[in-house]
Amino acid sequence: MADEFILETEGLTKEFAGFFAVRDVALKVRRGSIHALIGPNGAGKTTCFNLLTKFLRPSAGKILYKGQDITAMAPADVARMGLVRSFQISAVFPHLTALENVRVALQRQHGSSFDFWRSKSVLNRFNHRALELLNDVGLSEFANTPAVEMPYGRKRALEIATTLALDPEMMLLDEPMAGMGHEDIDKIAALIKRISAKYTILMVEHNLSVVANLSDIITVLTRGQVLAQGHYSDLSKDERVKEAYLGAGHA
Amino acid sequence: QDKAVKIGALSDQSGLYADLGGPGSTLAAQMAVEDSGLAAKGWKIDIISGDHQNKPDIGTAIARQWFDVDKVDVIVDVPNSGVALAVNNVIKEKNGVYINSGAATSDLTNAQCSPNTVHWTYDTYMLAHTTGQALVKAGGDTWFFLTADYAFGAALERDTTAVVQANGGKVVGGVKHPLNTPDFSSFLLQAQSSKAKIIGLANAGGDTTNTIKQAAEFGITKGGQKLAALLLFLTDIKAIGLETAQGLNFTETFYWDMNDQTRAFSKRFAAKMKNGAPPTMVQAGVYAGLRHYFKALEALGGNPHDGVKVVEKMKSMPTEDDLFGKGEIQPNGRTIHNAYLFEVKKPSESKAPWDFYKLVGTVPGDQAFTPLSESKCALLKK
Amino acid sequence: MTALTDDTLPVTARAMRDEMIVFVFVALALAAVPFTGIYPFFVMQALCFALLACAFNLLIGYGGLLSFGHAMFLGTAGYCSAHALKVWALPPELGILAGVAAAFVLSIVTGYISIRRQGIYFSMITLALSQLLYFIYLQAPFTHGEDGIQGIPQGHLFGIFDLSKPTVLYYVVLVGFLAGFLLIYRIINSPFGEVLKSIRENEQRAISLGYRTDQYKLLAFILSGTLAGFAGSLKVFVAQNASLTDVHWSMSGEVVLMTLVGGLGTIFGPVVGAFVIIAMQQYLASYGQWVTVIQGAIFVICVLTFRRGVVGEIAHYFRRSL
Amino acid sequence: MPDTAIAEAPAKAATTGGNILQVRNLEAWYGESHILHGINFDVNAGEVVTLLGRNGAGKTTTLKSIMGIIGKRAGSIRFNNEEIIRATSDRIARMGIAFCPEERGIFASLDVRENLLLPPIVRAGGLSLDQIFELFPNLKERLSSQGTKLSGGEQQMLAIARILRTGASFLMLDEPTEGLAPVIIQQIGHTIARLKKEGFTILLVEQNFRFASTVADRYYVVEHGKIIDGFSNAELAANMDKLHAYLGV
Amino acid sequence: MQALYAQLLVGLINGSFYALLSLGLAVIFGMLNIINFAHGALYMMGAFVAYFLLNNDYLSIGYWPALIIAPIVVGIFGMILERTMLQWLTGLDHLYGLLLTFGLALIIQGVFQNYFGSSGLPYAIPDQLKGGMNLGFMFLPIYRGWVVVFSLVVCLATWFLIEKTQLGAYLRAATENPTLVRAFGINVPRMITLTYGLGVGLAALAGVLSAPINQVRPLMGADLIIVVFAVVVIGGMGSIMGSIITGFALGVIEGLTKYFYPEASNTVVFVLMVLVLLVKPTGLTGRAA
Ligand SMILES: Nc1ncnc2c1ncn2[C@@H]1O[C@H](COP(=O)(O)OP(=O)(O)OP(=O)(O)O)[C@@H](O)[C@H]1O
Ligand SMILES: Nc1ncnc2c1ncn2[C@@H]1O[C@H](COP(=O)(O)OP(=O)(O)OP(=O)(O)O)[C@@H](O)[C@H]1O
Ligand SMILES: [Mg+2]
Ligand SMILES: [Mg+2]
Repeated sequence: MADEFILETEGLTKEFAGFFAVRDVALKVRRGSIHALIGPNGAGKTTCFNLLTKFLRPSAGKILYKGQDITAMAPADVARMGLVRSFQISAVFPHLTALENVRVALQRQHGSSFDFWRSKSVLNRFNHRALELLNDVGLSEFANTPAVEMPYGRKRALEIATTLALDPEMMLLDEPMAGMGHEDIDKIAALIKRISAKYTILMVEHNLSVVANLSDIITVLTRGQVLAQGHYSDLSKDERVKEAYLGAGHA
Repeated sequence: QDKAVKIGALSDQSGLYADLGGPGSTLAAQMAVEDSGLAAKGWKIDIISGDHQNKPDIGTAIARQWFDVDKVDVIVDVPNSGVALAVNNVIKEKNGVYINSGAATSDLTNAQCSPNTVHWTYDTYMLAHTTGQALVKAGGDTWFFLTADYAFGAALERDTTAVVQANGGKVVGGVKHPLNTPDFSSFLLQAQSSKAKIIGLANAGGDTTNTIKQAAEFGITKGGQKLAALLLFLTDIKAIGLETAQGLNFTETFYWDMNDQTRAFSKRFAAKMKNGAPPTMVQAGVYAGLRHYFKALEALGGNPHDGVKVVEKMKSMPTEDDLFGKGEIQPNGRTIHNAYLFEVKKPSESKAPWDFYKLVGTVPGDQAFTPLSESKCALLKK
Repeated sequence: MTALTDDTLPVTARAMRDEMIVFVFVALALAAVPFTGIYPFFVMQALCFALLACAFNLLIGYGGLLSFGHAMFLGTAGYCSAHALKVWALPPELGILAGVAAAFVLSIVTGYISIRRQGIYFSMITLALSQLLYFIYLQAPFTHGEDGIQGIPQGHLFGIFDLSKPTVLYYVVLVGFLAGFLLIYRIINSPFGEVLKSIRENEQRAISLGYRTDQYKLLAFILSGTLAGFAGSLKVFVAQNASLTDVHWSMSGEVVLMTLVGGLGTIFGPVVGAFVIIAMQQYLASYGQWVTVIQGAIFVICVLTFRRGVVGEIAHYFRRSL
Repeated sequence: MPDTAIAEAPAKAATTGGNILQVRNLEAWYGESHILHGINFDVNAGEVVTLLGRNGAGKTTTLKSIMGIIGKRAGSIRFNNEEIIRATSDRIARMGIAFCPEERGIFASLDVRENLLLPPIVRAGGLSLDQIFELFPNLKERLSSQGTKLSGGEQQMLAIARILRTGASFLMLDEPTEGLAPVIIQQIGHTIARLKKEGFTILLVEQNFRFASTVADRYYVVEHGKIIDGFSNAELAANMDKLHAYLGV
Repeated sequence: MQALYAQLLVGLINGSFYALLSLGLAVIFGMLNIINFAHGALYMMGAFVAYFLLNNDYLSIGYWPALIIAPIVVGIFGMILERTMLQWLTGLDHLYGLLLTFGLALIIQGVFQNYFGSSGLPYAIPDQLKGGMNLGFMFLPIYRGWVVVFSLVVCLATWFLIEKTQLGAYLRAATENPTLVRAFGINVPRMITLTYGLGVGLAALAGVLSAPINQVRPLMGADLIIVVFAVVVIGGMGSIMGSIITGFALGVIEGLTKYFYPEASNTVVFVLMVLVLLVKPTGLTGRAA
């Protein structure tokens, strides 16, 4: 059972001063799948992510990751277990170059992060892998550009590269395509598809074509609760989903 | 014969003590040089001044540099006990001469005494003894202390307590307040409810002036209790204003309006001060101390650079000047001269801008200062 | 792709080479001081403050943590060294060790309390802690309150070097400073330094990458505090006293000023800044009452026109990191 | 090819209403880096004009330049026949231009209500609060919550809503549909259509081409800080291939 | 027990100074993001302006006009500072504002010290407020009673202005993103200048109020500034109500400490600060830093 589902929640609930952002959510993410979380704005998707990665403390409920109860763990420790997220508002290290951004992630995994007495040239051994990762997301030409100077879409790509550098077992992507041009969207979609062979992916996305093409299974949230779950083809016919999320005119 | 002397006037030029020492002390030193008439006798005397900013390490750095680079022979003034003691060590190490006028700590002539040091104007022992004794004798036999919570305040309180008790008085209570407290009302209320006849202020500077001002506000002086400021300067009275300060008792060793000589000097002095202020006792001490130093140099005839020798000479000669009158320097470096108990005049009694004090008593130097038998100075054991 | 690898290296390598050249130059210039007629005590004092400012800079410039209480490490180490030397009569090397150890312990405790606070609150909690310590030292008997510990014996380092000889003392202080400086330089350019920088840039992201950022910040705080303590211990030998000045908040403020005047987050900036400020205090001392006005004016001018600090401006002009 | 497009675009445009915005040879810099290299286009009163272009082409920079919030600009921007390239942004706003930035600019220290009421009314004719809540019901529910505690999409709604109140008749929306659910996007489409009917002029920047095509009258394509093409909605079908090439779809 | 009441009342009086001063500081921090180190110096200037207005050598028009004139004069001075210097720091780290104002404080204090020495000038309590009332448990100087009431009124008025009017919303928004607020049509630079003037004026007002109680000294503000910082931090940086409440509360707590354990009365504010920040990382009512 733990093998089949990498992540499970039971009765997950988050209340903000009387307002239930997430209410009694039971989510099961199958290992190796691309699982999409969709829902209207304010449905509680980001909050869910924050709960799963421990950036918020649940008001109630339980989170199981690889069969282990992680409800009470600290965010950094969850990340260390291989459950890594990206942010809805892009999160990079602005004054580090793209290469350094990725290297920071590689470094964490391979130790030596506390070594204050060694030269940072020991980090050069990560350059190769970092460049590979940058290449994967189409950023090789930006390797030496400080992240702050990169266009928005590229920053998103960089964030994904950084996340991949951790070699996580499961990635949580919060609107990875937001603000990207079509070109990049296609690139990143292809990338996600490719990496999903290795990782489990839970993502939030409003771009329906991406959701439709990529995801194995979709959970629809509204008002903090699960409205429906299934494949895109089924859901797109579901009247409740149409009304709450897709909109009337949706074909 | 080497007749070149360099004087370093080291003071607080911009902080809390700038008014009682500061530029006025430098001026006093200049006047001492002029009045000594040594220049006419072939001596070449220079003065440099420095600002220790009330920081011991800046003070020592300046002192050290003065000796090493500027070849200073004598350092004068140095208010602020912490700085004064720090500088004391440097001067001893460099074998200079130290004529301290501004610092209150009696350690300079006790535990930390040095063969290079003369402590001129006043110290905590003297302050405690004269004021305490005089007030108890005048009937103020119950005391409450408002004490600044650091070594200086503690020493003042301890010494005064001893004097009060020795004279048959009683200490009914006290409260320690932190340094630089802007508001004393809490403490004053406690003093008030103690019903002590005398409220002894074992603090200094802004703390003292604020206590006095606020005591008036809370009707403490009107209620019959008397304030005894253990350390107070002329400039403080100016700041408080006579209206508030009237009736206050305290001790100084110099006041500009004592006699013709002091008045004459003060007039000359005030004319050169930016705000027309007469000298404080600290500034007067700088002047008098240097005049005595020059006398010693003249007696030596030259070669003023061996500090111990010069100080020995100073100690061997009785002191006498226009400002402090007759006195002597004891082997521990303590200058002995008269101390005066003053009371602050009522506004109606004051006739001139700086006419503040009424003399109520004189304590001869040998009763005012630490008797040699009580001194902890190692120099005395030889 | 391999071409790119080769491209990336020279950038850092060049920066490091520049920095090393400047370092050697500075070290040689400092070593020559006793032969130039420059007053060595002034330079020694400045070196102690320079080390303090460098330690402070490690925290703010590379960790993004503005400590407003760094004087507490300087002062604590100073008091402990002074006490060890004077009362326990320990030899200089153990005296220094005592001071550094005290700063180390203090930095663990204060770091543990303060490190979890963000931005301005971090600054304020460090300020509060140092003020607490100030009042404790004001009253603790062993510090001798406002008189301070005076007349500290300098002794013989390792039983050989007579520290009461100014030249010997000078070189000892210089070696101490250079060692501290190189250590800081290494920390900045270490794997740990990289993580520190990324935490400064975006802490949330660093957490999500699995870094327990509090631990890194704490380590940075401890390193910085301990090195500041080392500066305090060295200073005891120079000034031969330990006083409340060194734990007062205005000293913490002065360190900030030094670092800023020299250039925040630059390697040599704090050193230059320390020299500028100390020189200013020394040479302005003869201007008496105007000293604070002049000082104030200099700060205003610095902030308005020289914001990168002396070194920062130079580095910016030559487009180099220094 | 691009040059003729630039030359023709204004001519074609002059059909609807009066010419309200005229941008000529607009250049802009971020610090040292030169971003816009001579932008030329016009907007007529009552139109919806969409700027298309790849990431980093300079669309946002164009809007910001019009709003007067880019440090260094050159060229000419005329709004209602008044030159505004030298004007400060508060003056520009008071002339009736409102801007909804792509990063939304919701204020953390203000609650939702305060955020909504923040921009001062510059003239009559803006939407009333009731009308706004009708458009964005989410906001009504969360009125007293802190601005930045809203979900990403809710923040976007708030950012649009607050400029609708001001009565400015010239709206510049920078990627207003980013991060919004399809239902809401449809709503925004309807809103834009309605605003247009009520006489608002709208300059839109969009990545979501599908959405843009439902509301826009005309398009300009921005690339490397220049306008390289322009066409009307009617010509859209004919230009589809070109457009795909521009945008890399 | 009576003594305790007295201490509480006395604490409240002191608290009103803390409140007024920290209020100005909070306004300036909250709205301009500047940690105004010159606050103490400007407070001192307020007291000095009052002194000039009272003193025969200068204008001799007394205390009451000073309550209005001093804040205006000092406020205008502050606005000039803002226009000529602080303005150039918008968008930079807190540190620069702090340093600039620190430098300004040094200059202002230095100049005053040069002309007026450091020991201070006398300032008499206005005739109408002389004397005191016997409250049974203590003798309350009327002037102190007036200070409490007056500063409470000023504090609440300021709070209302900033938190409850549209102006306040503009100010807070402009702190976060001045460019955008300006793009909404608000003349942000002018508003900021006026705000600084307001904050500084509050400091000057506190200065006038304190002149009859404390010495009018060039360094009167320098001694106070750190404690006032602490108040602002405990209250939560930039929170108006936070600093008002903390100001008064701190006065009372300090008063009680002075009674029960006077040695700690200087330290108590910092102990409090550490404790509060440990429990509530952004102060009692603070928003995120
Ligand atoms: N810290 C918080 N305090 C109060 N309310 C919050 C907080 N965080 C989120 N909310 C509220 O909870 C609800 C869910 O927010 P969440 O960010 O999870 O939405 P979302 O599904 O990610 O939406 P979007 O697609 O717009 O990003 C929203 O109504 C939001 O206003
Ligand atoms: N603050 C800045 N400093 C320096 N360069 C910047 C800055 N903001 C944007 N740029 C650069 O200016 C160029 C144009 O940016 P702009 O934001 O106008 O693009 P855009 O067309 O809006 O793209 P997107 O679709 O990603 O929003 C980009 O190359 C970008 O990297
Ligand atoms: Mg979201
Ligand atoms: Mg854009």
